[in-house]
Amino acid sequence: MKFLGFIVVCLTGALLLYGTGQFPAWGDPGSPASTHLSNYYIEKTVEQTQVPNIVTAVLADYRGFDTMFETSVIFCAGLTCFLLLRDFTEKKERFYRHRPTGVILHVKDSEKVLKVGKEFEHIDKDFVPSDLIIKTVCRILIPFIQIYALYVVAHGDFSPGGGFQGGVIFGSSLILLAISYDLKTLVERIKEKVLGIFAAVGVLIYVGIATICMPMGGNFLNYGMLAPLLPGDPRHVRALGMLGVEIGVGLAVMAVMAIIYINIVSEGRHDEGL
Amino acid sequence: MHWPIDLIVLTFVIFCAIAAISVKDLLGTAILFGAYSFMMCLLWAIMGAVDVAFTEASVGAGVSTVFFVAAVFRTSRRTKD
Amino acid sequence: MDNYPVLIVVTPLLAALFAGLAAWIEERLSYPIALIGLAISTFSAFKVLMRVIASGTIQYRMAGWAPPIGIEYRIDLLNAMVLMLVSSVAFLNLIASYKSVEQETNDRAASFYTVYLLFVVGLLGVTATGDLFNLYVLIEITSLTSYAMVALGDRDRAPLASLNYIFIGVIGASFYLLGVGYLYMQTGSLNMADVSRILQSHQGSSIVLTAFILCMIGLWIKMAFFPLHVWLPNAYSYSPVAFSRVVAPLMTKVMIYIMIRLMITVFGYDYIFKTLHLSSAVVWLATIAILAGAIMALAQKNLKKMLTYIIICEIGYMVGGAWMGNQLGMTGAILHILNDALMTFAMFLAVGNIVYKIKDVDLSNLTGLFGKMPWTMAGLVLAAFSIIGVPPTCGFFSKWYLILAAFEKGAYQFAAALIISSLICAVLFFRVFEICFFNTDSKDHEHGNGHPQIKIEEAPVSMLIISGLVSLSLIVVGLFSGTIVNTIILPFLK
Amino acid sequence: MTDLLPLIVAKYNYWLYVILMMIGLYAMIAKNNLIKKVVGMNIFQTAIILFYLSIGYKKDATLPIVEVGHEGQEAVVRALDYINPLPHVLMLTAIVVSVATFGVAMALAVRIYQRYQTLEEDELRMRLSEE
Repeated sequence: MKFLGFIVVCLTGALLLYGTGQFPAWGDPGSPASTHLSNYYIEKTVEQTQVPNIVTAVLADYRGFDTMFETSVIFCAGLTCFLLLRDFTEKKERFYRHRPTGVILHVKDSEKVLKVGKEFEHIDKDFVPSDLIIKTVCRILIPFIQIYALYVVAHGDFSPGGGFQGGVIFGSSLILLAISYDLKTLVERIKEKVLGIFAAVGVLIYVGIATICMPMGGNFLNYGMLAPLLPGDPRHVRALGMLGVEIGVGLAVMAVMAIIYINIVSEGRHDEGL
Repeated sequence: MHWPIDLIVLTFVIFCAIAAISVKDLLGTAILFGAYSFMMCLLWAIMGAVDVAFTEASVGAGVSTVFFVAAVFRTSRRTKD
Repeated sequence: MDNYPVLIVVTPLLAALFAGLAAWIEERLSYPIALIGLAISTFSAFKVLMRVIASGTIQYRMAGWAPPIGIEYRIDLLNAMVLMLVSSVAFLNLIASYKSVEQETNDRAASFYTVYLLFVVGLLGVTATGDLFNLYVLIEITSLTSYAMVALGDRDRAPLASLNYIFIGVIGASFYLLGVGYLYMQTGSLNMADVSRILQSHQGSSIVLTAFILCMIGLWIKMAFFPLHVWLPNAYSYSPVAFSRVVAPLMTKVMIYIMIRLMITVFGYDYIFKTLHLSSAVVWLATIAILAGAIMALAQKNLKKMLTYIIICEIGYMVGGAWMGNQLGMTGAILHILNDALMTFAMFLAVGNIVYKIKDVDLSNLTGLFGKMPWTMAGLVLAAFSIIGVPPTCGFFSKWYLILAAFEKGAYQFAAALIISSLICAVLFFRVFEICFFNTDSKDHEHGNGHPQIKIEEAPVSMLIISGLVSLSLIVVGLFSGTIVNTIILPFLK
Repeated sequence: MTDLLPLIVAKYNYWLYVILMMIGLYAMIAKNNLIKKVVGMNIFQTAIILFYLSIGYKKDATLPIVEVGHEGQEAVVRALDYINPLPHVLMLTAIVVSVATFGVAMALAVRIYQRYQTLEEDELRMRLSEE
């Protein structure tokens, strides 16, 4: 296998090097890639869409159709992880900790579930007493991360960022909660059902905004047709359409990141994690 | 773009890539892989692709590494090569 | 202005999302939602096909931007035919799948339908699009959903088969993406028609040659062309039946459609056959693929696995036909996309019915099936005749075009391989029939006196009706193949 | 030699993308551990992203974010001043696809480990042939 791999790699490398020979000079402003389409985008974007960040404009408007399917890819990844790993069977082996004394109860092969409350708490198999410093720092940090994520989503039109990045950052704030406390804290705060619905609704917002344009008289995804539905300056309607779409992307990505993490780290049982 | 910076970062990228696939501990691979992604993100930021660099910083160096560590946590660190 | 072209793709996507929501709220709703989505999609595909036949190519601009700036759907006769094929096969399969999905995926049926619909969305989008990068994104949707589906199959072996499929699938898709990058570097555009126009003046460039090789290798990996086929048999035979029934006929055929699309629309006949002279080399490769597929099929002991190797053999036919470099060959290849999809579908429907009753389809378990499942076996026999190429069925006509093309070009080895592989298929299927027909259970022989009562245990009616319908369509399409060639394929190739 | 050096320096991004791509491909084909293969897959995909972004780079140009004044007054935008935004858009999509594939691959690895208690390919093959 190693030898075969080596030969395949060398052949590919040789092909690519052969192709590199006639590349245009590095960073040449006159190369075909930088003259044909890109000039149109650079010069017309602000005029046509009122969005200064050209990347966002091209992503969500000119090539919005790609981005719609990109969001579907993410949704599909979340769904796949759920389908592959989710295991609804309850584990027979459970661990409880008596809060006042710190005594740990190990329950084997029992259908009986102890009532968790003031006296007892559920714990993981490898119990580590939660670290006060980490907990406190994370508790302060998480809201700020989330606000930053919202900022990234909302400000995607003017600065680097957008729905996808914002969604990932929001999702990682949830993951941070799961790591610094424990997985159960996260699963109790945000139910699996909510995450699943968020993922579908996020993509649905995107496809829905795109579909509404058709009965309004335009082509699919043509945000310009949404003007009668939206308040404000009709010139900004494309920017508003993009914002709506980005919110959908952010919602879907946030939910999917959390779903993937929860399922991988607990092998689909949603009980204990990192 | 300043080419010495570019060259240094590129060298680091290749170093991290080779190290990530040859280290004999999967947790080490996870960390080196995160470093690789971060170096890549720096490189793209230098090249002016801020949006892509932003995404790579949050995805490649952030969430991917977490998924990786989670998967290693649920499987094993052992690797033969 | 009507929106039928985009409705073909968007309704299944919307249906997938609603089915995904329904999975959390009311699980029983997801099946009707999926059914409605695919029905609208099939109807739109039919409308589009009729309009394209009547008045030529349709262009649809996404978001209203003119082609090289935005993404466009450009639907000509070839697209329209493949779209109709994909949507109707997916729709019919969904009707037939209700029972077997319930049986195989127990409590996750709703999520199964969501993934299934997304897979169909990917295939439809790949077919309709006129943009090179959009094609990549949609290929990724189909791939990701098929990884998921494969992994849902056989509990023990499917995850490993799926992971290997991921590795090879990613290499294939990335090679294609890299090829698009090279094209973009040379032309600065991503729209197929625009790229093709600019490429006219760059025929000798090494960048274009590299792009061409990378795209073709990527697609060959995706379609499991012979030396690159290793992922296919395991992935297809371990996946759930409801899925293998739709992936086996459609996935490879759509990839072949993309190859033909790139050859004709993007790079152009002249570049491939006059500048590069690759034709005879690829026809030789296809010849080897046909023979290798047929011989490997002989060695299999499992019905499903045997069929997957026959698929590999059929891919050789189509690649060889497309690369023959003459009109007859291309006609044969395009007609074979339609015919092969239909006959593989008919075959897998019959196999699905058998799997529904008998879990394990090792050849030794199939004894006495003619008695137990007469209707299913009738469908199987028709499909098998079509794959072998017996005259009134459709398989015969496309093979006929391919052989004629081989003679016209002088590629006698290809014609010989075609005939040999047909003979091997005949041997294979008659072996299956023999097992199913003659070797009835030994218990019945021991009782011996008079006629042992064989209980008929057929699959559910919904599965039987679809299976019978598709099997009959093999003959209908065969009888009308002259019409199909004259109204769709020849005008397209002109 | 005097000609070669400027050539190498002028296109070093392209050379290095080829090297990264080869590293990734080699890891995917030749490595024995499944997770190592996934890492190789990711390196392979990022190498392609590097290639695309290298196409889009323009000398003496700035980030593709137009500086606009206040409402209504739009300055003239010169295409030469901004880096080509199209490859960035395409690669955002590619990154998303790669993270999706990565997640699914990791989930599958966990699933395989649950069943076979190993991630080494040769051991897996041995277990499969035993059964």
